[in-house]
Amino acid sequence: MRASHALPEAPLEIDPELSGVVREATALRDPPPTPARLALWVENVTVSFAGFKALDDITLEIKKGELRCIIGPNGAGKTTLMDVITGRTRPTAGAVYLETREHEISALPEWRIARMGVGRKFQRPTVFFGHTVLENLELAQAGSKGVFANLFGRALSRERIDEALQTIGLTDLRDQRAGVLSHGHKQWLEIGMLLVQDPKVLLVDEPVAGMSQQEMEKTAELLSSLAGDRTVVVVEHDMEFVRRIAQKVTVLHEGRVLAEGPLERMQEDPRVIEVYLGA
Amino acid sequence: MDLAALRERVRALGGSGRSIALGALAFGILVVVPVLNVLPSVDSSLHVPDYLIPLLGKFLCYAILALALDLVWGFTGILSLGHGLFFALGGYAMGMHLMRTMSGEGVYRSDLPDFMVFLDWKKLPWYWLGFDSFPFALAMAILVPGALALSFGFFAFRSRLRGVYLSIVTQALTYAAMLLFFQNATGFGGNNGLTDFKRILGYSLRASSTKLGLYVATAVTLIGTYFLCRYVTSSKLGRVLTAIRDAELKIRFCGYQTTHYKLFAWTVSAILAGLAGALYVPQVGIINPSEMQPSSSIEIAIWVAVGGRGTLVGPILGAFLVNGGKSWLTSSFPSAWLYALGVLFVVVTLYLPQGLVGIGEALSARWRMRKSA
Amino acid sequence: MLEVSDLNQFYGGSHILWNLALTVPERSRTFIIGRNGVGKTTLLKSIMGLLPIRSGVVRFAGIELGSRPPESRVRLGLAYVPQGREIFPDLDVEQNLLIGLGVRRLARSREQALEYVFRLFPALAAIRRRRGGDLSGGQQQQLAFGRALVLEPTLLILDEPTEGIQPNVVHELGDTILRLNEEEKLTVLVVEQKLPFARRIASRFSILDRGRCVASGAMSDLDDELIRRHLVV
Amino acid sequence: EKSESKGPAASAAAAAPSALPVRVEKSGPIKVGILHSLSGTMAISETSLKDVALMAIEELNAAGGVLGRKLEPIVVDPASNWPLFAEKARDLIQNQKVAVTFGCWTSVSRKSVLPVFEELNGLLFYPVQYEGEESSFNVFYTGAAPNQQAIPAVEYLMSKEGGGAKRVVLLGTDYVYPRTTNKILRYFLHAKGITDDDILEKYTPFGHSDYQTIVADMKKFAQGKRTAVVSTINGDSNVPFYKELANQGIKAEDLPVVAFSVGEEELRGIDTKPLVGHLAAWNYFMSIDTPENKAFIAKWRQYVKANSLPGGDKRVTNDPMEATYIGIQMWAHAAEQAHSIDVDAVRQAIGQQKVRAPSGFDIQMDGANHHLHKPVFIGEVRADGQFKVVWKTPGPIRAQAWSPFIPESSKKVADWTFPWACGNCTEPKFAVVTKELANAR
Amino acid sequence: MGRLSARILAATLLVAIVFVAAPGRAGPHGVLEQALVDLLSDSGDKAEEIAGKLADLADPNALPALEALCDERLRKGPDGTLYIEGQDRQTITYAVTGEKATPSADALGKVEMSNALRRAVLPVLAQLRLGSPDRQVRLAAAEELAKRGSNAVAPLLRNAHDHEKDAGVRKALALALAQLDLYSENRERRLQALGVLGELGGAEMESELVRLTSRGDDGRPLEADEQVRTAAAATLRAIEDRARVVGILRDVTHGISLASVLLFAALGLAVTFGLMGVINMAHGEMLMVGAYVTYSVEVFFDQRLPSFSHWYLAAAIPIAFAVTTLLGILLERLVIRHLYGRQLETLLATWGISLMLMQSVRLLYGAQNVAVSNPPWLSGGVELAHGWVLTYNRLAVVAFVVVVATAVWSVLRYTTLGIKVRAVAQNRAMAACLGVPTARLDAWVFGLGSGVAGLGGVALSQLGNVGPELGQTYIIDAFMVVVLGGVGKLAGTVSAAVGLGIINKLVEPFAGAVLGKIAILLLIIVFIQRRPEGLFASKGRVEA
Ligand SMILES: Nc1ncnc2c1ncn2[C@@H]1O[C@H](COP(=O)(O)OP(=O)(O)OP(=O)(O)O)[C@@H](O)[C@H]1O
Ligand SMILES: Nc1ncnc2c1ncn2[C@@H]1O[C@H](COP(=O)(O)OP(=O)(O)OP(=O)(O)O)[C@@H](O)[C@H]1O
Ligand SMILES: [Mg+2]
Ligand SMILES: [Mg+2]
Repeated sequence: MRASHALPEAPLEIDPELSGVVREATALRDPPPTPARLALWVENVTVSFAGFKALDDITLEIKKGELRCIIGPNGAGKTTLMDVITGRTRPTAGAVYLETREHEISALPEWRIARMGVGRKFQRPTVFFGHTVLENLELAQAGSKGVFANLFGRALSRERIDEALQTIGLTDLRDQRAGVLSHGHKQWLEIGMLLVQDPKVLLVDEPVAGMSQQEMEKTAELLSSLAGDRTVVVVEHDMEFVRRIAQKVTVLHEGRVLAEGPLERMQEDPRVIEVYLGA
Repeated sequence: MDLAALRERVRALGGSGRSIALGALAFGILVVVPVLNVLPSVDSSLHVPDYLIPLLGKFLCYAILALALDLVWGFTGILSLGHGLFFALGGYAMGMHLMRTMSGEGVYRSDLPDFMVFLDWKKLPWYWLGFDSFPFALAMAILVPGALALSFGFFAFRSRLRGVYLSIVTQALTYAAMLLFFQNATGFGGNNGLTDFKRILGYSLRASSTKLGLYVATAVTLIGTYFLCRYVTSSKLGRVLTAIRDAELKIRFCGYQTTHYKLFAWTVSAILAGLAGALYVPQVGIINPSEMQPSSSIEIAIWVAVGGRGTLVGPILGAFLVNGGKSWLTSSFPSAWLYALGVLFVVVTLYLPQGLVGIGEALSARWRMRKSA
Repeated sequence: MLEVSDLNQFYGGSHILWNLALTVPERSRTFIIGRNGVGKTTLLKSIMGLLPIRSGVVRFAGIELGSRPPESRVRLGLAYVPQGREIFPDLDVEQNLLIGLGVRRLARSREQALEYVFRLFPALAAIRRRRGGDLSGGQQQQLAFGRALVLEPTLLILDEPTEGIQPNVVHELGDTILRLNEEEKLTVLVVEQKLPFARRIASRFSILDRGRCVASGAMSDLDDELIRRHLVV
Repeated sequence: EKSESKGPAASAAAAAPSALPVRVEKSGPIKVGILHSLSGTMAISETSLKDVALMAIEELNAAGGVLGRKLEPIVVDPASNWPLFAEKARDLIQNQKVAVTFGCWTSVSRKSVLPVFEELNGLLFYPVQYEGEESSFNVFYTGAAPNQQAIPAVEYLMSKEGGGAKRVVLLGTDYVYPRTTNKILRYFLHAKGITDDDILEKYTPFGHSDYQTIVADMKKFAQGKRTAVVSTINGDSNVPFYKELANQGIKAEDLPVVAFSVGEEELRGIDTKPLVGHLAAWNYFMSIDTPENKAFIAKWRQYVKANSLPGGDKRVTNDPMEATYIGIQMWAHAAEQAHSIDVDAVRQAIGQQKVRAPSGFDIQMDGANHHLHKPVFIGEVRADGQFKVVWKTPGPIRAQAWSPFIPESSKKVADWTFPWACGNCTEPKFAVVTKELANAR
Repeated sequence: MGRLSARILAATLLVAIVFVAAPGRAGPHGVLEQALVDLLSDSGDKAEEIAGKLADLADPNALPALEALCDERLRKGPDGTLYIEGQDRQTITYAVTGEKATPSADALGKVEMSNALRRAVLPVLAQLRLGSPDRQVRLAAAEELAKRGSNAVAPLLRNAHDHEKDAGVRKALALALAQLDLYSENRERRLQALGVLGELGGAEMESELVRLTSRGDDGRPLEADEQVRTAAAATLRAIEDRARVVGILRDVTHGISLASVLLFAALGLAVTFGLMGVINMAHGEMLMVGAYVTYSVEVFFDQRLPSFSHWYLAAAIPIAFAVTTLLGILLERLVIRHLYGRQLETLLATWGISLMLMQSVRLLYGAQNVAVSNPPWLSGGVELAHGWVLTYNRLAVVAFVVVVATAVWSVLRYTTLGIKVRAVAQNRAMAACLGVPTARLDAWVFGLGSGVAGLGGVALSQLGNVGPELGQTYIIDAFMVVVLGGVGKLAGTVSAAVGLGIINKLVEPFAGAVLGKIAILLLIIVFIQRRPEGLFASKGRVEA
């Protein structure tokens, strides 16, 4: 029965109802040799909502281990881009690849993409209100996510979790119900969940919103340290923060890539100044 | 062993105080009642009269049913308004068996059930075959609701049906089934349903010993169900279920295939409901489509809500209180009982947000305070 | 304008605000700063009447607010931009804006109000028919701000207003606050974590730490010592 | 004291008076169970049966009770919930230890309590017309069997003064009573030479409230030949049905509708002016002009006033109420004659009982098949919500528990007297025994 | 002296006159009265032939008597003499002579009508009325004779038809005539009749036409005449075609009517549940209360204002609205308000409330249904085509629901009320922070919803039964409609109701009521599978 799909040892096969899409997607472009070192790339993705194009034929390549900042005006499409990558929004056109051309993920369900190693922090902090900080982390923790595995499975070891608690500084709030945390703490908790989930690609949407200067700095360090063996994509409006972490910056505007390059260049770029940074 | 694991254990036990209370309750249901029914002389004040046994048995069935619903509603956030259907299906499976075992004793002295003779059906319809055997019937009582739930749930959850929309669909389902079963042509005895059973496993249903046996069987099942639900909800799976209830999207981003989880809870719940139905029929002696009425499914939700949603004791208490109240009031205040029941519901919602278990929690909290002070 | 004296606030058992005192002078731009979870939002909620205060006094323009419901406080001239926007997802941008219209029975007509907001946030004008829930974070933030201004308040309460807004708009937002404060004699009470912004806009500051107001004064008096002591994690 | 029937050998014969003898108190008031739904869908019909039962008991008590002991009514509310019926029945017999129970309306409720009464050897008086095909040792049926209501009604419709119908619409709510009755009627109509294509059989779900299509279809079907409608529509659905009928301009003289579940009580809920001329077949009508009936109605009116029952002077009497009333009196007589309220004794004694019924006839209980001999009346609806009797049987006719028109049941005999002692046998139970006895000698 | 004798003379004269005037059984009217008396005394089986006699007399004097008989104004004296009680229920006249008579109404026995009698009398009456100056009367008469004409009346009809001016009546007469001529020996007539039937006829003669066109067991056609056969076939086809079209139209109108009922059942709920999010199980009881208010108003009118009793509905509408609105506000204030943010608990509380409301009604009005009659102006209907009747009460309900729905819609659309309610439902605290007086608003809106439900009750009381269970019969459908349409979408509710209604009625004719209902339910299930947020889903970003 379908439930068995959820068993841990079950291979990453595709939902029957989706396989068609995938096959066709892979058939279309008979693979040119997979560009090595690429963790993730987006090809001519368009997302339109009732005529309005949130993403407009956007193409984007992110190398393994890279730490990429995406900036851009409000409504430029940054979050939508992340929605597309994580399978929350289906692109109207285009494709998204994870590591190899074989993994066209734009049509996969969220949970499968997540299992393939894509983790995400939402723009507005989202945690499990009913559960304690600890349980939130446990739920996010890497490990088998199948029904029966979790029915009979033993509790996993807690080092990583305690470690994470340390990092996000919520150790003494570990038994608080997440619902009652303050905004900033929720932000941290979600970052923590991202850590324990241990993904290959981290998509982080506005991590430092509502954080103080020092916390911002701390977050910057954290993310930079993660980059390298993991790939990190950050969306942020806090230029200070961006300056601290950025290797390469992509500027989105009205669903298109306006400019791409090191931050300094971007900051000179008149168009960027015009639509985003301001005088 | 480390703190967290220990905390888990404690949560599983639901606090030692409560677990003692539970143990007592279980003991009372499973041992005390039967003993008091059998041992003391009929006139002694301790005697549990015979007519109470099937009654209590019925309540136990309702309790199982309530637990089943709570598993999907309280813990997974799926309010089913169609659990009456699964209950009834289980009931019919058992009813069909009981009908088959008394072939030749019906009013028409025929091998077929009376209503078939009357509709001058010459042979048993295919879906009645096999019900002569008790194991088969029991299996059906579990499989039919389970299979229905599985297939229905698969489509419903795959198309991301949630909240009231799901509730209404389940309601439509049971409603349609009721109309279908109403029809004589469907082959389940029309609205009279199946009744006038004679014996189960060869034991006369009239013998008080049989009744007691059924009662004990039900009690055991209830306790089993309780432990099953407790295991499920206190396992990590249980936590995922509650997470689905609170933030389904997020949990999917954590890599959980929520459809499978829901499907699991949903199917298990349906199976439990079916089991409850199967135990219910021989004790009340009739199964008919009225069990599938939308209103009776809503009532199940009412029991759960009264007792306390999202807890394991709550539904049991709720089922007992509401139905017990109903049985008592309809005899004692035949014309005013609806007021009493109505007031009960309103009061519970207003003053006991977490249902009856809320009282217990409040008390234990105060007790703890006093102890700490 | 607004006076809070020995305010105590609890969530269930836990004591969040401790005899907190705060004064917001007429036409001042008072900024509240403090680490995460020290109770800033809680304080604002208490002022708005979203949380019944356990003890203490909140006085606005001389009127004791006591246990008035939020709506009556709004009628007195308070307006609130909450943390996390709290946009009505199923209402479109325009409807979100119009909810507060006419609450205070002031001059502005429907058109004027909209026109006023859209002048401040041109981005919104383009998407006036879009569902609030569909907006991007920043768009929502702007909407929330505009929504509060429709009320034509005398005291505007902002909880981390710059959150998620693009830099140039943040800058304009600052200018707007200054202008409103100048021209329309609007008093503003802002919770803000971003010091640069605070430095640019604020006239006064108060620092919250573990539910107490530990320091306050003119913005110029905010020195690194204070910051180190109360803001560094 | 516990049941002797343990293990597989347990005999489940319907007529086992042995099973669990319930000990009825020997002194003090005699408890009488009243098992009618006071809430839920059936309350609409059953409530007044509860009332009339209480009235009858009050009357008996006023006359000194039974065997010099007062009767104490035990009213319970099974709330139109069938399993609850069974539960309440058990409660009444085993817990309250009632001597007799009056109750039930729907067949399913009766079927639900039947096993309980047989198991505990209780005594039930069932006051409503029903589909027959049943005869229980522990039940006395004071309502009409099909041959005491349905068959005569259809005969009348086919007669000259009845309109000489050549076509029949069988319209009912989709449950057992209508299905069964219509089945019997179909056999009957065949016997009368009406072919299947002159019979239209239609069913609606419970609580159906939209009869536009059906009435239109009836109209269409009625074209060309004299047609009559036999309605077994149940309870609440009647009002929308008749409203639709009236407004679509169907006149009784063109397309008469005869109903088996519509009496004075139901007409109270309908505006009858447009329905004048439609028919109902019962064993009693409130409009029957006999001194007994006058007295009965007066008593009822008085009782309603005295207890200020809801509805006040709008309250009416109807057939099931009369049946209840007869049943209670009959039981009382039997008990008096048997000098006991013991179930078996009363059952023995009740065979010969006669009661002068409000309908003006001497109604007798058939000791053999436990049904009443009843007269049949056919009435046309009058503008005032009463019925004008247009036809009646010369005298009471015997009930046929098993319809002779249904092949399987035509062979069956319901006879609880020796040597049959069986409700559904094709040969006497004790014939064998007697033969053996004969041989032995 | 002379004066005295004069007076005596006068007196005797007077007496004499009276004597002469007093009609005995003998005299010109004897036969007629005898026939009437026979007719009435007859048990029913000979009624028709007696009536036949009566018809043969064709005595116009019989007319008033028969008319009186039909609306039960005919009275019978102890000596068997027949009198007529005037419309005013005051004047008494002799049945046959029409002269004033002395005895008072209550001294005379009623003459009760019965179907047998009606069947016998109506055709006679119709014959006599064929000559009536009133168009309506002639039309009715013609239609009556079409139903129950005997060959005897054929000449009469033909005569009337030839002299008839009014087109409508001519048609009716022609039709009636055709039905008789179809059986005549005269082939021309038959063909003519077939022509007429093909043009105007409905299903009346279908069976006869079928007979004409079909073959017997011996394989030979039942109708010898070739020409007639073909004509009959054509006619039959024409009639059937007409019937098919009419059938569809009829089903659609039925569907619309059913839709109006569903909509009325759901409208209030669309407000209390759809907009406010209260799972309002007591909604059905609001309908019920509305219906019972209607009943009470009717009773009041019948007792206190009998002269206006036909207009009780006009009064019932506002009163029902007021009562249910207040009841709603009361509930909101006492119970619901404590449950905001705990949506599911509202299910429990309102369920309890509904139980109490039902029982209250039982105790107040009794468990039995109560009769709410259609006022005369809502009774009956128009027959647009053969077998296609639009009944006035249903037309009225459709109109009423349109009015109410538009009213509700425009209130929500053109005042800020609509968005305010939705804002409160979506985020109570924030709405308060924007100055929305949440508490008062909730009360009013819940009141509104209940009030609309009350109006629904008024409407339903005109179609169905009024009893304590009324609410229960509609609540399920109500929820289905609201949810199917998409919670919080008034337009959705409307279209769901219309859709369900019409589909239901299109399915019913061949699936039957029961299977039809099942089909509808399955349809709903499948449909919601396809559109998990209802018809008018507001799709967009889902909150994480
Ligand atoms: N479901 C939807 N329907 C219509 N428009 C949408 C929908 N979802 C997003 N949009 C629009 O698409 C654009 C991109 O939104 P997105 O959230 O990606 O912006 P963003 O770059 O994240 O902005 P911000 O920096 O403020 O978060 C916005 O204009 C938003 O209004
Ligand atoms: N509903 C609640 N129940 C219990 N405790 C709460 C609740 N809401 C907040 N708290 C606690 O109150 C404290 C203050 O919360 P608050 O939101 O005011 O902090 P804050 O100063 O706004 O932090 P941030 O800068 O992150 O927004 C936090 O420790 C939080 O855990
Ligand atoms: Mg964004
Ligand atoms: Mg905050």
